[in-house]
Amino acid sequence: MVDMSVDIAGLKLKNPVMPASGTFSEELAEVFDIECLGAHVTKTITRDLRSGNPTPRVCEVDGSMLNSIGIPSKGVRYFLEKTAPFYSAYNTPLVVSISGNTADEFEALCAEVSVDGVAAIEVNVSCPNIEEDGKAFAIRPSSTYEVMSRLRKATRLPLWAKLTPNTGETPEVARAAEEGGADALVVANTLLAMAIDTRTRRPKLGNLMGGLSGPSLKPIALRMAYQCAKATRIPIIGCGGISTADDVLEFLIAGASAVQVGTATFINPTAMVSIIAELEGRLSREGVSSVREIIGTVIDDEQKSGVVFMEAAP
Amino acid sequence: MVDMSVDIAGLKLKNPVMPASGTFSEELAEVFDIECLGAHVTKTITRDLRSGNPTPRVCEVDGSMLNSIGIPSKGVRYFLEKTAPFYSAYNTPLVVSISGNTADEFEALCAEVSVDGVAAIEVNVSCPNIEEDGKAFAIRPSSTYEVMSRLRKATRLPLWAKLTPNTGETPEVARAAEEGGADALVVANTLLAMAIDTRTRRPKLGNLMGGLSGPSLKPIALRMAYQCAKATRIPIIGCGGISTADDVLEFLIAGASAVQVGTATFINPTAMVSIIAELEGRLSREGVSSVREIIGTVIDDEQKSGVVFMEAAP
Amino acid sequence: MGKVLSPPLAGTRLPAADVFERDLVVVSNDPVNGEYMRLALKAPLELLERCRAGQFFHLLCPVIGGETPYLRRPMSIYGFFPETGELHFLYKVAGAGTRALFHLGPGDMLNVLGPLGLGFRIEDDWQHLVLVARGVGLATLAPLALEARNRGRRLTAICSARHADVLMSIDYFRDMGADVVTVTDADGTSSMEHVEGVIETLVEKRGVDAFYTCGSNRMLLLLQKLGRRHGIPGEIALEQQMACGLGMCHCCVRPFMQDGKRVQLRVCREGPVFDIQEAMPW
Amino acid sequence: MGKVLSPPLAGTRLPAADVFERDLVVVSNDPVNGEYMRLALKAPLELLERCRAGQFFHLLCPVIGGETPYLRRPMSIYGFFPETGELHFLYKVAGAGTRALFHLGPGDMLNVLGPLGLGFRIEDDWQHLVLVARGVGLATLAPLALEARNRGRRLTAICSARHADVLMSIDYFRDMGADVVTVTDADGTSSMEHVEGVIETLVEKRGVDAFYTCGSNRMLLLLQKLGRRHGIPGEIALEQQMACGLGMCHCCVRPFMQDGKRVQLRVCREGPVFDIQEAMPW
Ligand SMILES: Cc1cc2nc3c(=O)[nH]c(=O)nc-3n(C[C@H](O)[C@H](O)[C@H](O)COP(=O)(O)OP(=O)(O)OC[C@H]3O[C@@H](n4cnc5c(N)ncnc54)[C@H](O)[C@@H]3O)c2cc1C
Ligand SMILES: Cc1cc2nc3c(=O)[nH]c(=O)nc-3n(C[C@H](O)[C@H](O)[C@H](O)COP(=O)(O)OP(=O)(O)OC[C@H]3O[C@@H](n4cnc5c(N)ncnc54)[C@H](O)[C@@H]3O)c2cc1C
Ligand SMILES: Cc1cc2nc3c(=O)[nH]c(=O)nc-3n(C[C@H](O)[C@H](O)[C@H](O)COP(=O)(O)O)c2cc1C
Ligand SMILES: Cc1cc2nc3c(=O)[nH]c(=O)nc-3n(C[C@H](O)[C@H](O)[C@H](O)COP(=O)(O)O)c2cc1C
Ligand code: FES
Ligand code: FES
Repeated sequence: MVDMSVDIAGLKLKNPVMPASGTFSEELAEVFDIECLGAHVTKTITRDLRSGNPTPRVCEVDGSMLNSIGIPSKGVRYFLEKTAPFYSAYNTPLVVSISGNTADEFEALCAEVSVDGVAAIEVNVSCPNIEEDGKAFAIRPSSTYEVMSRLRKATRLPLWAKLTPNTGETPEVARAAEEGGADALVVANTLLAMAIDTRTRRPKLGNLMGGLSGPSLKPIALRMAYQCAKATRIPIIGCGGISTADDVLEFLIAGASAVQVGTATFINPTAMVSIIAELEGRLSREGVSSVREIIGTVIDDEQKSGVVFMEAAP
Repeated sequence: MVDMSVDIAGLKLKNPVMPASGTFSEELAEVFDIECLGAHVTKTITRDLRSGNPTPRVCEVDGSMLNSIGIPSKGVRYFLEKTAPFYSAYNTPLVVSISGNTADEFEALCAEVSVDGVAAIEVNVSCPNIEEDGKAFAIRPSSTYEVMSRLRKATRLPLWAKLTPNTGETPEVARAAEEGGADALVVANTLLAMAIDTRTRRPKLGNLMGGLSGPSLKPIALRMAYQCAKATRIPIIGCGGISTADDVLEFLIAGASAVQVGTATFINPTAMVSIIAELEGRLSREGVSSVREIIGTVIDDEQKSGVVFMEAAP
Repeated sequence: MGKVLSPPLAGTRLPAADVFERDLVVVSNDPVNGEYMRLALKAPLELLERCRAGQFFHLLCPVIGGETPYLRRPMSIYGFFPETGELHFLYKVAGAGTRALFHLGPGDMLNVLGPLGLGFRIEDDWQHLVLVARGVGLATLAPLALEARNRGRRLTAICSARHADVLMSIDYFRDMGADVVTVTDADGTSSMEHVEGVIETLVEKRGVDAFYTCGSNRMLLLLQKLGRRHGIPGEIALEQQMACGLGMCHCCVRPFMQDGKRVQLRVCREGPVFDIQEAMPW
Repeated sequence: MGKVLSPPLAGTRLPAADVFERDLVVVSNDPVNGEYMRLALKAPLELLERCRAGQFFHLLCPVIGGETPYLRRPMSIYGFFPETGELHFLYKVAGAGTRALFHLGPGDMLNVLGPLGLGFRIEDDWQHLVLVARGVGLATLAPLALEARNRGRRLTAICSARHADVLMSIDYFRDMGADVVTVTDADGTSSMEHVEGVIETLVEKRGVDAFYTCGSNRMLLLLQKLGRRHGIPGEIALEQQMACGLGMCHCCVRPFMQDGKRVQLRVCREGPVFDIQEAMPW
């Protein structure tokens, strides 16, 4: 028997596999018993009602996908009255993902969702900060620090900061989030990308650009997860292109304590179930008694920090 | 007959397809007549001899590749005595790619390669700036501006700045390069990434991390090319994951005036030859008389600049 | 065919495995005419018994013949036959996904997810049903004929096409005891004016209890007008780019008018069949 | 087999199409023993006539059977037979690329690029050649026997393996008129001490003009020692991860000692065959 449990800043998960925000909802419970997951992570919610971006909102790019869903949200009331009660039927910890256009909005929402039944708050700092130049909070260390330290005061729940790959300063942003009070980092959100239909000469997404997710993102997210694990002392939750147990191991070896599975669930709705089973099987065959033994075991020969934290294509 | 020629800041190319730096060399002339290309672009050279990174220097990731070649260089002497004379047998314009660890080094090399037979200088500002914190020059607008304005004074040849995708500030960096004196932008270099062999727990690259190139990079590079075309008035040369004539059209429609083909040549050494033929065939079938008519024709309904220049995953 | 609650009841765990994801064996995959292919899969009874006209499956198109489709592709149920244990799809080769489907042969496996979405309503007092179909819309509307027959309703199928020789499923509709009216571009009978006349005659002579259509904007406008004019309810099956097919990703929304307010509904979850008066022309 | 200039002469355009990239038809793809597969392709004469022992081809492994290899994979020429128009490879299934090769059957196409690299030297005055091969190294060394016979040289092949039953190519070597010495782990004869004894005896009894080997670090050290001791030249075929296979990307370098200086040479271009004294153990 392999001990599959992991600890994310005091929150114990029965296994390290959970869904990525925006790729999971109550409906998946019709396909399999979602009690088996390490955690339940909601789609990002905002305080107010939002309708999301124009369609088409997804397209396919060479073995991966782009999305520009936006954050359609039924608002915080709906979350408190419908979503949280739904998940209360499960023992699996509930993680609510939140977003705001300004630090004020973020702070208010953070306090509002700090209710019984919510085990942790995932802070989607990959959304645009409209008070500055509209760049995502997590593009810069300064804005990351500022919003995280505001949120830190607004709740006693664990805060997971979800970083963006659209930055040249991953280690600095990770440290800023830690200093601002993040208890864990989710690494990473989607990467800004674009596709054009050459016959119609129109962008394939109604919103012109969108976020890349799926297998193409994996080597980038893995690099970021590794950098963040080296740069901070808080747990890392890897996310990006994970679709097999081997992918999970890659992130754990790089230093992640848990992972999130997103796009793979669209291809195979039971992907997380198979990944958990495969992971346990593989660890058991390799004689590993606890999945925690794998975390951060990459043999990197004590690379000098210039290499670990580089942000230049070599 | 389709007019395939394009103009890059006064330099006329017989067609818009050229190789990407580091994926082309004299040896390809054994496979096909390289006279047919729009330009010849050398591997990046440095002033001094450099031996490059430890092996393995490449690995495969889900339909794309990572490399950490580094910039092994035989130095500027070798370029002047061997490389430039070799290419002088062709009428195709020769573009030399240069790099330096400091602005001084860059400037000196720029002057040294400004010789007869060189038609343009591609400035690989994606390499680390060791005078600052080791981040690539092109991660920040300020360091981009500084190095480009130094180079502008060092040569009268056209300067092409090659940008990195490892930034959250593509439009700002593009404008900084333009203001610093770049005559064109090459968009983009590889994206920092990583892969781990889960059996050995070792990074798949000897250098720990490397640059992602190939199809996975295309939607990211396309987004950047589009943003750069909107942000500046200088020509854009698209680069990243291009392997078919349809990919070329996607970049031209997005606003690129020419393209570079890299990794695709490794898969199919005659890729550029087929792409040129296919592109001409397709334009001819569609009744387009000049490839220049395609440039920047994306139907983007005059999106507001907040969307065009966003750096947040929506 | 009762509407499922969306989102499900708070505090109650859902019965898992309401939706099937499994590999089915290809029985045949043959051209229907120059443009369409019919794919027949061997399917277990418990799956076929859940199928309803108007629902769809989300197909994991194989990596085959140089095609590398990634996301699943939604396809309407064209036929479900518990008697023979077969599930049918009708598709038109469009891009990578359908090109990959085209390469399938008998004995190959195809991973399907479904049945998904809400099918067509047939209220108890709807006796005469009229469907108007064109092109691949026939794939979606054809099984309605099967259901109508099973429930003893009368069905008139107005089938539209460019030429008479690409008119599909006419024999199928006739076998199901439907009255068939064919209209074509070639002889000018497919114009909205002509179709309007055909329907007006039906309303007048036999009475019509419900309209069904699929996909065409012009047809939507026509049936909305006729529906309002005569107080006849109707349903329309709509399409949208999909990713998850289950309701999780919110990519497949379309706008609808409900109680005077514009709302975004998910085609995969609240649809793909919608009230024809709530649907918005595009 | 003359060394090509690298880089080519300045100011002279190279003759294009020195290297072939083309689709060849699979003749057969069969197991040789439990571990190795032999792939035979139909190849045109002008391609086979350019092949030399020690050279390799860069294979575009197909997307097949769920495998999606991306980069080409280098494979040594195992045999080239202008008489029958066949080109052979011997491979061991390792990862995605070789698993994809495994799925190929007669009539399938495989895109190949080559012949690439520099083959083994056989100087005019090298009369008695000794090769030491183990495992998949046989793939690289086997065609040397063919070339030795064609040039009327005497060849001794020392073949090493874990068990006698995985010893490959022995018949092949015998057919080419080579003397074969087999050594195995099972009976302890494959130890370096034993092999050293075998070679010393050869040197003493018949004289040896050149050594050839491939891949093994221990063998490299042994042959370097014996070569220095007796002044016998030698060559070694080496491997390295490759991308372009043509010399453009500089990913396939290995370190060598030349004139007391450590240099990085490209396996695909300056190799894959190198002077055994210049090679560095790893
Ligand atoms: C509920 C539903 C039922 C459908 N039923 C059928 C059916 O029975 N038979 C049939 O042939 N087709 C049907 N479609 C459309 C079918 O899903 C698309 O044709 C298919 O996904 C195209 O995939 P592709 O890879 O071949 O082409 P792609 O290269 O992906 O796309 C080709 C073209 O089709 C468009 N397209 C892609 N996906 C969709 C989509 N989900 N909805 C609308 N347009 C799309 C693209 O924008 C593009 O213009 C249905 C769609 C939906 C949403
Ligand atoms: C000049 C040359 C000639 C070769 N000749 C043969 C031959 O005749 N028969 C044969 O079976 N193999 C040969 N190889 C090795 C062969 O290229 C690799 O086994 C193959 O690329 C593995 O591909 P894969 O997709 O099956 O495995 P992958 O999953 O790519 O790799 C499996 C393992 O092989 C290693 N590997 C991958 N590529 C190479 C490489 N180019 N060199 C060394 N190790 C590699 C990987 O690191 C990994 O450990 C040769 C290699 C070179 C460089
Ligand atoms: C359709 C879709 C919607 C998403 N919505 C959100 C969201 O609301 N909040 C968020 O933080 N991330 C969102 N993401 C990003 C994912 O949570 C995840 O970070 C990303 O997709 C990378 O993981 P993957 O490659 O496994 O999908 C979304 C991704 C997709 C594909
Ligand atoms: C093996 C390899 C070596 C490269 N070397 C260089 C280089 O020396 N200088 C440079 O500016 N870019 C270099 N690049 C980046 C390419 O020029 C190109 O920007 C990148 O690969 C994206 O294009 P692609 O996807 O078509 O390969 C290299 C890329 C590869 C794969
Ligand atoms: S396709 Fe995901 S919600 Fe409809
Ligand atoms: S493989 Fe590219 S230089 Fe050898």
